[in-house]
Amino acid sequence: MFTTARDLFRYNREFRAGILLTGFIVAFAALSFVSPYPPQDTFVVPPDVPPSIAHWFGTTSRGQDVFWQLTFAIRNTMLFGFAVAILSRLISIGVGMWSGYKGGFVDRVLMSINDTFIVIPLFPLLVLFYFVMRDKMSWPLLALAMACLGWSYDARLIRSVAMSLKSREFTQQSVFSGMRTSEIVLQEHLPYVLPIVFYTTMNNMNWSIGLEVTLSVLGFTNIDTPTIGVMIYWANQHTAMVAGIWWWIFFPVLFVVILFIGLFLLAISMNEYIDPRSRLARMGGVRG
Amino acid sequence: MSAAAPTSAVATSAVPERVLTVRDLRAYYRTKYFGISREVRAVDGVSLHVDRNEIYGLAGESSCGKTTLIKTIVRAIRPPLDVVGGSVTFHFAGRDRDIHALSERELEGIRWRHLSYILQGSMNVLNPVRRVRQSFVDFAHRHIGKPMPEFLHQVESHLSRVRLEPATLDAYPHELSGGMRQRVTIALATVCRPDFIVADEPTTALDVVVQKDVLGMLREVQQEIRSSMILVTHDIGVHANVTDRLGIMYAGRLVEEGRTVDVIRDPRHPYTSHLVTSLPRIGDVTQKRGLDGAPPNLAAPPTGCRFHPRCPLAMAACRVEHPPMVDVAPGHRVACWVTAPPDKPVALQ
Amino acid sequence: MSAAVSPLLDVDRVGMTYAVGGLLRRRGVTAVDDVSLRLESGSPEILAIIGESGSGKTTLARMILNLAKPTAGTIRFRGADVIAIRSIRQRMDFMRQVQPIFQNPFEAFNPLKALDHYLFISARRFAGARGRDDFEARADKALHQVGLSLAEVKGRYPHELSGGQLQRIAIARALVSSPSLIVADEPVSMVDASLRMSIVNLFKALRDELGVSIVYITHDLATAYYISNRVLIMQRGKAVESGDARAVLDNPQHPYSILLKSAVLSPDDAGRPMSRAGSARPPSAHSISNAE
Amino acid sequence: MSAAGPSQRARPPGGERRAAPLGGDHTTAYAIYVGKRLLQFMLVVFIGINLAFVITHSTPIDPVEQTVATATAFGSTSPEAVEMMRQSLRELYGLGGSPWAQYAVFWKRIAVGDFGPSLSAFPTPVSVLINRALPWTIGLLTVSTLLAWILGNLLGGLAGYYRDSKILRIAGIVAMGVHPIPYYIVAFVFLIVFGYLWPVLPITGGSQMNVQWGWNATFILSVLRHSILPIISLVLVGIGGWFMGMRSLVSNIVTEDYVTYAELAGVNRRRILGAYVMRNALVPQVTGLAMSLGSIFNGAIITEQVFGYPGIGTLLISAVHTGDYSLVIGIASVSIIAVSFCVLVIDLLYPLLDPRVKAT
Repeated sequence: MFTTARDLFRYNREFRAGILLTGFIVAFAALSFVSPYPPQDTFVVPPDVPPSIAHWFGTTSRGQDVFWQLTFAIRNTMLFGFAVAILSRLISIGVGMWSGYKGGFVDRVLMSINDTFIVIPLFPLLVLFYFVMRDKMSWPLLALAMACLGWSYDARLIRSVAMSLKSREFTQQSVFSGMRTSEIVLQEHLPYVLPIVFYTTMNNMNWSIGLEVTLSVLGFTNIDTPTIGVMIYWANQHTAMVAGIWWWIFFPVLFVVILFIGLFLLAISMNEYIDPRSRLARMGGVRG
Repeated sequence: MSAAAPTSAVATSAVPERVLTVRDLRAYYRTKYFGISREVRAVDGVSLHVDRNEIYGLAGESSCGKTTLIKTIVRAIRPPLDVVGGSVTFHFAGRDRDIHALSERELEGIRWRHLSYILQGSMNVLNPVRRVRQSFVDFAHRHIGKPMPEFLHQVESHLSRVRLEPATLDAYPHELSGGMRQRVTIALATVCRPDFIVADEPTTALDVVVQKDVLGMLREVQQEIRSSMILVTHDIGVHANVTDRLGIMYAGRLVEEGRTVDVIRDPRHPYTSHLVTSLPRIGDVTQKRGLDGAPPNLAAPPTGCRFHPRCPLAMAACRVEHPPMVDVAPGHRVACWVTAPPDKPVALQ
Repeated sequence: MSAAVSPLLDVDRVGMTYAVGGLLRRRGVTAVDDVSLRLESGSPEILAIIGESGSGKTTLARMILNLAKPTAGTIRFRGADVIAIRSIRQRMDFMRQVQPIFQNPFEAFNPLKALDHYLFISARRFAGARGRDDFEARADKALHQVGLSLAEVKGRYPHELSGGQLQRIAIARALVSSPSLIVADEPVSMVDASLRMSIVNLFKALRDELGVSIVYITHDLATAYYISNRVLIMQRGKAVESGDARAVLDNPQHPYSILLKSAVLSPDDAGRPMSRAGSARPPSAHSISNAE
Repeated sequence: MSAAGPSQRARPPGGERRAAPLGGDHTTAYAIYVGKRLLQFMLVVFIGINLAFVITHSTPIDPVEQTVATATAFGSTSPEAVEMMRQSLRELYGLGGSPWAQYAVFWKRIAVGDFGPSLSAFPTPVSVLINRALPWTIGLLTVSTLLAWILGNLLGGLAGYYRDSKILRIAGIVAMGVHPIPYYIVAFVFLIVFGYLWPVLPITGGSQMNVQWGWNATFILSVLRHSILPIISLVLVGIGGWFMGMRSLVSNIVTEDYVTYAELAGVNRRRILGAYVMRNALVPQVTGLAMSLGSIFNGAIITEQVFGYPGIGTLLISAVHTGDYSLVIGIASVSIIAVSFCVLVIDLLYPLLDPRVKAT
């Protein structure tokens, strides 16, 4: 596993750029553990100070240091995105593999349900969810709700990989070599499924972080724990733009954009692997 | 034992008109994957010619370079394929034209007017989302130039040559069977009555019964429009029934060439003789022998004659230098130090 | 039963009908219709099933290999009903004795795994091998039966070898469990002509020296004539003619068999005008040899 | 010529045509395809509305209590009035009676399209509010989606076919750079740029405040000016996805047999790009459009909110802030039905592009 990552890093441009960008954000988020100011406290520093030596990213109208506040915001946003992605993977891999391998009636039923979740617009439903939950809304609950709604697109991708694997001749050869189904899935098919799972996980993180930012900015989430969206929400509440405190909004937007592009580059770097033909070409398998 | 040269029923003109001349052609695949650059010598010095109204068969196994050769002949070059040397000259409308020297416009002018192509009868040779008529209009209308109704009428009468109804033009490719699709392709390739047709494994994807039927039609149409043709297939049986002359390719080079009946009845190159004798036939149960070893890796081909690692007659010279093509009988050439040494004088009939 | 010991394989009036079409337009397409064949256990033989694409020969092979359940008739292997196999143990027992060979050697091996991986697993599961050197010994023995050795194969990947070699390794893998029946679905159609005969001779050797019976599925009459004891010709799901290979193929009776034989393009036709009405032009004689 | 023996497929020799006459085969196949798509449409609406119902009725908080609490927060009102309000609210929200009764009421309302009066804009009914806002959203959605889809496919197709052109490569990098950024951030950046740094375009509202409604030139002109920013921001985000999808599709299709065959026939490259490559690449892109309409709809209503565009997005957010229960449910239901209807329309157009649609 490690060697493929090393190869990827050396030869795959998108992967290298993606790792660098995302790595930078993760390192920045890690700084939150050494932050001198606890995240919830306000008015610990003089408010509305533009970026300076003392406060690199300046301070907010609520007397918080933007730099350290941002470390917490990025960390929480990434954790949230990661949680939603992992939760939704369980459903999309389950549905995708089951309907891909089983085929027939199961496949038809699962896929028609799956297609409905693809078509249904999720934002109004999430807003409805917040509306009825109001202050009972907590981050884990929101993560669960988004995971239950955001798995369908990826399930279809995973299903197509599973279906093509099932019909490959080497799968039959493995069956007649005495391998049990679990062994076949783990040893023979996993190398083909992993790239698609990684690709969809990165995309799902982008999707869930995007939605989190949107909901938080509108105030539809628990606005006490700092996340990127919540920071922008408070900046809007204090009409930061009109008051000329541009840094309160500029740095969160900049960092989350870097995160999006980093995750996106990681996702498309997998494209070359989802199509086994190019992997064979890379292994020098080009027949004369 | 070469069959007595039958007197030809067709009055041959003094010198048969040579439509295609290929001289010492070289085309390599140059690829660079993760820092390792590889050069695969798919076509490494091939010379051949095809006369008017003659079908030249090209046989050889997988990765022997026959498909690359015809891609280079029709200039269907796409990286990583690269033409390294030699020339391909066609004789169209009275003028000799080196296809690799033509401009894009000139090339577009001769494609399908003088030079057409029949692809392997795979599933999607024709545009899957358009009706068959559209292919005829796109490929041939600009050359035939008549007003549309008249052009379509000519196409319909041409279709009847391959026993297809005019309604076939309204069908979508997925509605036709494999045999019908291949007959449409033949009609398409011959509607402009081109001087030269290249057929790449035209019947390999078809069943035996349909294959014989389609080959018969291909031969019929070819004779009617007196065009020359190169027919590429690994199936010696197809060559025996269709082609006039036959070239055997091995690892990027021609190893034997001559009239089909001579090459099959009296093979001189050890590889050809193995190929022909090892084929099972109905009614013959004598023990057949497989060739040991494997086709050479064209990225690092063996030195000298590339067949020497698998050749039962191999001797010292074979490992050092490529054997030249030598005439062993009228129109029958072989590249082998053992069976066709260049110094032995050949009695010219 | 009359025979002292039950037949190796008894396919009795087997049929397969697929349901095709969406919910509204369901119609059954019959792929195999009332086919019977029998292989005795005492005398190993090669039975060739000949037919064009769509004749149902591959569906029949899949049913014999218990990869598809027939919708009619029964299939018995050594007296036991193949369709009734349920438990893992029964299935493993069946697979130890009945092994498949696939058509496309390049597709039969996972391109991302080394070739010896399949040999070792078969050794472990079917030949009761324990420990690494036991696997290697068992694999080496099987590879020698096909003219190869473990040294040539160990650690190599499928794209490094030719079609012929890959097909030999596939046969070796099947031999690891010393099966009594091999079902080969068009095993040589993707292999180069020059290597084809070595594989076909290999099948003859399996029958003569190892006593393995082989169901050989093909559309190529010539190889069927060369190696099989008996043939069964199928057309659109039905068995139209069967019997001793030489007798049937030398002078077929059923019109379809006659048509199939006449459609075979043999190398010996060179020089003779094609048997079709449109006679081939006699080869153009060249007055002057064109020495190049 | 001796009649060709029965060919390999179950078909009479000679004519070798499929049994059903060509024309007949098409209409039945298409009718069945439409039937299946209608079934799918109903399934989507059924599951969507059920989701909305489950979310609203499984919450610990009772919306009636919440509304009563906000209403009685200012000043004291007599307990009977509070009880009477609670009673009428319960009936108004359709929360009276057993869950099954509520379920029936819920569906009846959607079927009739009447969600009761809106609380925040009492007594105007919810459906009136929605009908006033929906056209704005539909307009914005269709214009920006079509623009993004057409431009994205065109540029992506060209970039896939002419791989060495510099401009297309740069366009690709820009499109890919913007694509992952969510709608809200891009709209927000546009708001800041055109709001503060270079105030040239109107940054809020659907049209000039004082302009009189109606089909007169000034009104239409100001509507267009006001919609420029939302449309640009939506197009910029959407175009990347179509660009990359089309480029990878085209780079695969270019290696297909029917393209190489057309090139061998000397058909000129523009015709090959148009009739052979793009035409075949569009088929999956149409399915892609149908599948991504849900997320594009999300983007539209979010972008509306940033620019204060009077669509159902702004309506939804203000409804949440004012705690207007039936308006929120109304908008959620209408959104589901509207989007799935648009998807149905696209699905029905699909067979016109791809003749291979068979009743499988």
